[in-house]
Amino acid sequence: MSETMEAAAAANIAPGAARRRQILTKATSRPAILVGVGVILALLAAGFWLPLPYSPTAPDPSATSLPPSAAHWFGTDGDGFDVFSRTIASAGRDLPLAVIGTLVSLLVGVPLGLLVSTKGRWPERVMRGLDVFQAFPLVIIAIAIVTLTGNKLQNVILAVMIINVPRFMRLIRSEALAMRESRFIEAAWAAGATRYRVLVKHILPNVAGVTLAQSSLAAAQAIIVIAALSFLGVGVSPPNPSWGLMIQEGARQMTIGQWWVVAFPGLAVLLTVICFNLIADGLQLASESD
Amino acid sequence: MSLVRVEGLSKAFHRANGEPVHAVNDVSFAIGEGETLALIGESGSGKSTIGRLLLRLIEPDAGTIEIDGQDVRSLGREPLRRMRSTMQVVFQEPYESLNPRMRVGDIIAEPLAIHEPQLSRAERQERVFETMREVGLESSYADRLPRAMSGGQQQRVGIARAIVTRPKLLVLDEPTSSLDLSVQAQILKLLHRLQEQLGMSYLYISHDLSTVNYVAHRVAVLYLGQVREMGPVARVVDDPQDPYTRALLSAYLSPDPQVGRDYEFALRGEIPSPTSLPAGCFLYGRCPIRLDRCAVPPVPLRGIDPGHVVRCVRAPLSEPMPVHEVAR
Amino acid sequence: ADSSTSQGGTTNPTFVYAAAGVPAGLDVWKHYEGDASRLVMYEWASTLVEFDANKVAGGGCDRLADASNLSPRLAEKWDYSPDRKQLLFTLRQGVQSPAGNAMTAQDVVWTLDRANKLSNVARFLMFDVAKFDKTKPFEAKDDRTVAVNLTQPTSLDVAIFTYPMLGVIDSTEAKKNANGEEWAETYLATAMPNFGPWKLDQLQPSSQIDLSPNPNFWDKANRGNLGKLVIRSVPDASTRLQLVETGQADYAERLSFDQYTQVDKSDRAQLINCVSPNRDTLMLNQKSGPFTDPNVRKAISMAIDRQALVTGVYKGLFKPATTGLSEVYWTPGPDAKKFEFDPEQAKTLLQQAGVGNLSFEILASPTRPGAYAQSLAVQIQNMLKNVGVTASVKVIPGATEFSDTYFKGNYQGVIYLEPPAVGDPFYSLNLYNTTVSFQNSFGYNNKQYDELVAKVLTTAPGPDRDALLAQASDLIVETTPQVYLVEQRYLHALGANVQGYQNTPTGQLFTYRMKKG
Amino acid sequence: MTVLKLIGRRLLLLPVSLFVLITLSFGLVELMPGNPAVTVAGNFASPAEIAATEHRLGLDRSIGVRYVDYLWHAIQGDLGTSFFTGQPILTELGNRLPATIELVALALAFAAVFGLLLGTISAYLRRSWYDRFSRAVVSLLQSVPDFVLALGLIFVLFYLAGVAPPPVGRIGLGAEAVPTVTRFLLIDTLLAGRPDLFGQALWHLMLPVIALGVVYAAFFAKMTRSTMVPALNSPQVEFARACGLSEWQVVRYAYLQARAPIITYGAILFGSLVGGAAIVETIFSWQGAGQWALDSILAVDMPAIQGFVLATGVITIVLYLLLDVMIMLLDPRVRYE
Amino acid sequence: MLTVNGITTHFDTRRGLVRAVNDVSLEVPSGQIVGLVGESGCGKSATIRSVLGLIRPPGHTVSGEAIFEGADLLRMSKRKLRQVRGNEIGFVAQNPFGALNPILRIRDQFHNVITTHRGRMPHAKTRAITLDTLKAVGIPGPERVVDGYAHELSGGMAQRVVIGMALVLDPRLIVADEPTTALDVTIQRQILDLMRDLVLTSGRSMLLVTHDLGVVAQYCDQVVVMYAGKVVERGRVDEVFVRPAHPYTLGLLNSVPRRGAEVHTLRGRVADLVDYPPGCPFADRCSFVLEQCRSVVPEQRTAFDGGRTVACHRAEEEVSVRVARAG
Ligand SMILES: Nc1ncnc2c1ncn2[C@@H]1O[C@H](COP(=O)(O)OP(=O)(O)OP(=O)(O)O)[C@@H](O)[C@H]1O
Ligand SMILES: Nc1ncnc2c1ncn2[C@@H]1O[C@H](COP(=O)(O)OP(=O)(O)OP(=O)(O)O)[C@@H](O)[C@H]1O
Ligand SMILES: [Mg+2]
Ligand SMILES: [Mg+2]
Repeated sequence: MSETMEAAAAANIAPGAARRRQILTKATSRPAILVGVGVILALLAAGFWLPLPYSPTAPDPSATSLPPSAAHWFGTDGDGFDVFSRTIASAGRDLPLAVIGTLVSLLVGVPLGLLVSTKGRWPERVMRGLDVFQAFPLVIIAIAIVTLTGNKLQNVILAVMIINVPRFMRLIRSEALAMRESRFIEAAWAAGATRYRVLVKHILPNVAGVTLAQSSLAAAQAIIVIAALSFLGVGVSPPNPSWGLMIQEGARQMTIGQWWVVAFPGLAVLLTVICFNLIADGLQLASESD
Repeated sequence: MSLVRVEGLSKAFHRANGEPVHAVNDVSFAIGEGETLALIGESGSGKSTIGRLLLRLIEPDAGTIEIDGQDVRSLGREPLRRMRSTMQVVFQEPYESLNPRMRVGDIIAEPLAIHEPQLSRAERQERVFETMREVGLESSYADRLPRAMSGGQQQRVGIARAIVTRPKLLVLDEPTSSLDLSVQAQILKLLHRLQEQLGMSYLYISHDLSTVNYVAHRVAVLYLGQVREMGPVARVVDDPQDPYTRALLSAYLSPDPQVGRDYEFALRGEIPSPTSLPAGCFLYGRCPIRLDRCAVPPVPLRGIDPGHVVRCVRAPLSEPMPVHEVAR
Repeated sequence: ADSSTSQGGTTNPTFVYAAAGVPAGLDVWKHYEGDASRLVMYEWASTLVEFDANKVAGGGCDRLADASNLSPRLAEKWDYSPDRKQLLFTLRQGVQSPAGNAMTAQDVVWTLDRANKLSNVARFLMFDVAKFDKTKPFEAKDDRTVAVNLTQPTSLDVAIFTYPMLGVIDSTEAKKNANGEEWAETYLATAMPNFGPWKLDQLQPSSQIDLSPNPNFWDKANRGNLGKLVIRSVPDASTRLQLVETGQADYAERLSFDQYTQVDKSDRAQLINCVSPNRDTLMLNQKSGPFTDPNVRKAISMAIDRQALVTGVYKGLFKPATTGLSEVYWTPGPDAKKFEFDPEQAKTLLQQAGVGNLSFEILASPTRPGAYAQSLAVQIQNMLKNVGVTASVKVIPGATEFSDTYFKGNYQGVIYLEPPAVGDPFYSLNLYNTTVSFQNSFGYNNKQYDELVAKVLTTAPGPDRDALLAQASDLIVETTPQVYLVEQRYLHALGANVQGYQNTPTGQLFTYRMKKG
Repeated sequence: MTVLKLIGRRLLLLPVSLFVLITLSFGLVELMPGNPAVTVAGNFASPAEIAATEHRLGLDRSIGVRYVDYLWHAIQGDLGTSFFTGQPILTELGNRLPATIELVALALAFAAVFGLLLGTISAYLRRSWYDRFSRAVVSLLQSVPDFVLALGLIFVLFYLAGVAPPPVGRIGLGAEAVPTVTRFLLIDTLLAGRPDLFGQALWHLMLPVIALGVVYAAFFAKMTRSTMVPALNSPQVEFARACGLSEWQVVRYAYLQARAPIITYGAILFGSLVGGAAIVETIFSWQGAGQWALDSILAVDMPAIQGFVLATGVITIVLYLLLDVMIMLLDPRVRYE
Repeated sequence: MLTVNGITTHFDTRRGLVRAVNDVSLEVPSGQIVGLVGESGCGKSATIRSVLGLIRPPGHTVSGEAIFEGADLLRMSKRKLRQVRGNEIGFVAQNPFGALNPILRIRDQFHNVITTHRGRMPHAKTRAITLDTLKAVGIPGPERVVDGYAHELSGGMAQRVVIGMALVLDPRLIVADEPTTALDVTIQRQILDLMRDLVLTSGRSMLLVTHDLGVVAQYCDQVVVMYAGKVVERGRVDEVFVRPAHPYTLGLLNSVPRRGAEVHTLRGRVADLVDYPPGCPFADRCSFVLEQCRSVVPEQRTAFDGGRTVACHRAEEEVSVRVARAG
């Protein structure tokens, strides 16, 4: 009995391109990921391109505090802003901020995480330092930075980074450390791979899945942080809309029965965070079942 | 001439609390060209550590390693990296030793990419396909991810990766122990054939005597990081001269119910911890035929026949070991 | 809030004051914590004199009492010395602190010296508004007479003593607990020994202050029926509204205008809406840049539809600013100059000034004038767009950063609030637009204006002074030192069953006079 | 290694951590712009007075000098006084932290109880309709930002339904003050023998605890499920079943195995909530440390921000120490190493 | 003592329905050790878990019965089944460290097991019972062991503790799932001897799951060979191993390498339990395959006279083939 016959038993061989497509379909066939990405993209697109019934930055002082109606679907707020227009327009600001903040965190956190993902003395020290840093109330520090350095977008991104970079570093490090013990890394060393090759060709692709899942969570977190910042009145310059700011203004109107000012941006935040969480969960599952 | 010469190799690991784990203690051996030396011993006896030391994946505490006349320990990082094309390894866990995100073709091509970067894509591909044919994998498998293959196929990929640069030495760390019996036989045959075709030397690591019997020319029996007995397979298995080898052999259960198991050479208790090794003979606490002087160091290896060394002071043992079916 | 039963069996209701903030400490001289400190300070009511709303028409709600409408409190009477170098206060007899110490001139002098030492607001009032003698401003002539040494008498010499920061501390008690500190700062941070109507029961820093009546209070006749005053920090405006609407609180401060209209409609709460000297303004930095040209400033002023602001932002509760000086201080004649809304004219002016495509940044801070600052800025931004001026809005959330920016003049435009500490035209005219005023960070520099204001200071209330005020008002309309937007009014959301509010220039409640029932 | 040895070693490390903490908190806050002297000097301050204030606060000294000074005082347990209120920072912390800790501890207890329950049932009934439903609910709850939930709860339960107390802080408006002993209101009211006020305090804790707790209950549930599923499928649990132990015992065995990461998660959450509850505190006028920190940020009250950052840092570090000790006590395997 | 008839267990996974156990029947007579062998994943563990009612969702035991001392374990109430488990059927797990609770002391784990079946009793009493049991399974110094934790033990000791726990209530039947694969070879021998002695001396029976043919050959009376969720051959060890009737059994025995001899290999790989072949699951790998093997499922039939059953269409012919090969 020849052992090559074993090969005959293996059927349906997919060539490279088709396989890649197969993986893509596998990821996108998860309804959770699909719904999540779909809604986020739709919100984003709407935030940028949807023709809005009213200007989101120019209030109409003669139409203040109107309840939802055919003319104003989500009603108007105390200044005469159309809540619908502002809710949609906010997506064009809050979402890119969250995504960019997360991407920048990734760009900084992943290389740093890889750098400290060895067992040496220095990486250990860096991690101890990170422990202390993470012992701080990072949300408060983020708020402090944005408050004190001004409502600039880059500061909001910095705030998102402060919270997320240490998390990415930790995640990458713990995953990579565990992976360093694994046989295939040892095999790579044995094959004479350089450190760079091991990091980039072997470790990085294998932490990509969890990192991606974590990024989605981080984006969800970023949305909340951005909303919280503007809720406190920092991080956004009026009349530019932002969900957090709308919620804060709406909270004041709540007592006089004008629930719509707070409800719609509140739901928008909720929806976005749910979507990011869905994506994260989906990616997590996908990376586990891989 | 020997391809590999190892002299006085020792290695201790350190636990988090600083306790030393004496994994390998003063081990010496040589492997000739085209020869297979088997290392056998129970779990934790230091087999894998010796394999790693040989490949210099970890640094020894003491001892010399010569491969092909080169003193491996004196090599710097770059020369060592380049030398790795001549010595390769196959691990026990076929799936774990393959990068789950890399396609089989890329996995096999990796050593080529590292050591022969001058090759063109097509040349490299050709070499990969050739190697895949050698290990009995269809070239269509090159596009697969490891998880889409059976354990036997995965192990073939691991072997293909190891031999693609035509190494002179292959360390086989229990290459079949996680495989089923039927698959194990396939892999053993493959290894046998490859050695004949390519003239490689093997350091074959196993805890299972039956496969050693089939694969190896010579065998070294390890206990607590120490060689208990070393010699030609026929000699060591047919007439073991060390109590530990005997115990190991008697633990082997023949699949033939007609072969009895009346000969028992049982050791007492369990293996001592490698953190605090016994002073004299490492087997002293468990040995049924020990003498008082066994507790007193040193207990060196002694040659009792040409090419056959034993550590037991009582060797050659007067009472012969009954011949097992396993020895056939 | 529930009523509490006093020992004697009679029921004295508790008054719950829902405040936006409560201070961490009570030493307003050493650590003034803004609005939170001010409200507590107002409740002390331990001043030598007070503005008397009864002396003006409408009980003070339509017209403000001014320096000519003062009435005695801890000082029984006051007079200048014959050489007019000293102001002499004669103290009331039988005034006692909750601890039972009788007030003496020593108390007054110690308090004022202390204020001089610790508070720059006090110093500002004493030496920049009034012109007390810095070397030795206060002396005790005898137990009941306090002399204030003056470099020059002014129309505000007595009126500044309405300001609670110049109120009297029980120095006997303070010294007793001073633990060696000259000014007993540690003790006074958590205690309020004074001669006012209340005794401190408990201070929960930043959270709640419990007060009960001073058993030894001198003005029992004017006391209402309150058995307890609880000042509670409720930072959220909608909660404050809800509390006063449900009767859980008797007073809610600092609501939004929407919320005040809601109070007006509510059965369980009443809205009090009375005149105030405070004005919301847009300050334009004229030290450099386009606003150095008065016509550009005037064009901005003309581009703003103040009435639309009042309806849009203030829900009609305030009044547009019409004249250069607030109408609460004087009655403009028919020919008085008025702010105009004329976008076309504004465009022309801008063209003439050669500043087409003018663009600038407006700062707004919720800390001053209030949460609506942003809305105001956004509406103005919109109005300016109509005359081709591009304004961007920047919000500064923190008070510190805002004052820092303001006083350094690091802005182009800023929404601001003028709340005079002493409700008097001189005070208002002087504080903001004169070259000597440090508040003038926008760089208005007009000799004629400065001279006019100097004359107002030394002119006693009467027709002469009114004429000067008219001139000053017109000058403001003409030269636009800053863009006055809206006349604020004092808005009070009180429980429906509370009576006894009288409007004074500070707008303070004088809660102890209130009746609930 | 024994527990004592571990504590000893960690305690030896504590000064180093503290030093790093102090340095970082000083540095972080110092690097932020804004001149507190302006606020401190007050509205009527002239530039000269502002300069004088700067001098008085020591802000005119070089950063190095101030750092050494801060460090020196911090070592002696003096975190300075607030620029804004003049209160010693330690006093302020003493006033504020108990409120926060009370809130956070209860919220965490709420989260832990509900999260553990939900997660355990979910893990036990894995893949049943209940599991699917509960996971969907958990995903939803996990996505509600705490401050949005807080506002929603206030709107529905207080404004509309009137069943919840107003968000005015830790106790009702007219409530009598009880003597402050521990500053934990729940304890102080009991010490004062006032069960009515205790009830009221508990009543006022309800909404903020739910607002904070729900989100974290969701996280707990997720965490519990993900550790309990493998635990319930472990050979250990199978062996327990094979020995005929009751299902209750079986779940207990699984829980024993899964609890270390859950407890760790709880501790990490506690640490992050002490600072992270700030917005909810503000919404409920809790007068806790987080709210104080936010106010201090707006006031550029540097000693206060530094004090807060340092205090929460110390709490977290001490918490982690306790956590390690606890894990060690709970898990003989760790103790053995 | 235990008669299993036609047990079928499926797992409903994302990949599809995994047919882990298909119509498995076996018998464990009193006083005997029955070995259950087969390659990894062929359903050995799933079979015994089905018998003990330990299959959890997404797995379901679809049909079959497991008669233990007259009662069907699969149709018993949960409560009753729990009483049988541990009490009348002892279970020995593969990996002792996986099976023992790392957080609880050994004595507490014994206490829980004992009190579950024997009702409340003081700790002192259960401790005494535990000590006796531990002595019986050959643990030196049991006093030290009872008060310790699992991780303080060596592998062999831990496995003895697990055996002790399976035996503490003196069950009639012991089910052991690969009790020695996690142990060192020299220890394996000690443990197997111990288990055999415990069974033989007290008239108990044992169902021993293993993939080690040597263990079966040397320790079992009967053997059940499984392949792809099915029993392919059953009979006395000395008959089955000497004259295997099923090509799979034959292939397995021939795969054992011997020095100097050619190893025989089974080609191909184990049948897919999701995409289950319609006929004989071994057809693809079989050198004796016929047309009908690919479409018709072979019945269990008696081969030779010794009470052996084989599921192969060519069961009768094979003897000669085997003999030819061996010759
Ligand atoms: N990285 C390491 N750190 C600490 N101890 C180690 C390390 N690697 C191996 N050891 C210890 O060294 C000893 C020898 O290990 P080694 O892996 O060489 O044994 P082995 O004979 O290959 O065993 P197995 O059959 O289980 O693979 C063991 O006691 C092991 O615990
Ligand atoms: N919980 C489960 N979910 C899904 N599939 C399962 C589950 N348990 C077992 N299986 C599947 O059932 C089949 C039989 O598994 P089982 O554990 O019985 O094999 P085994 O013969 O005991 O193998 P091994 O020798 O590896 O222990 C395998 O294909 C396995 O994948
Ligand atoms: Mg090994
Ligand atoms: Mg199994």
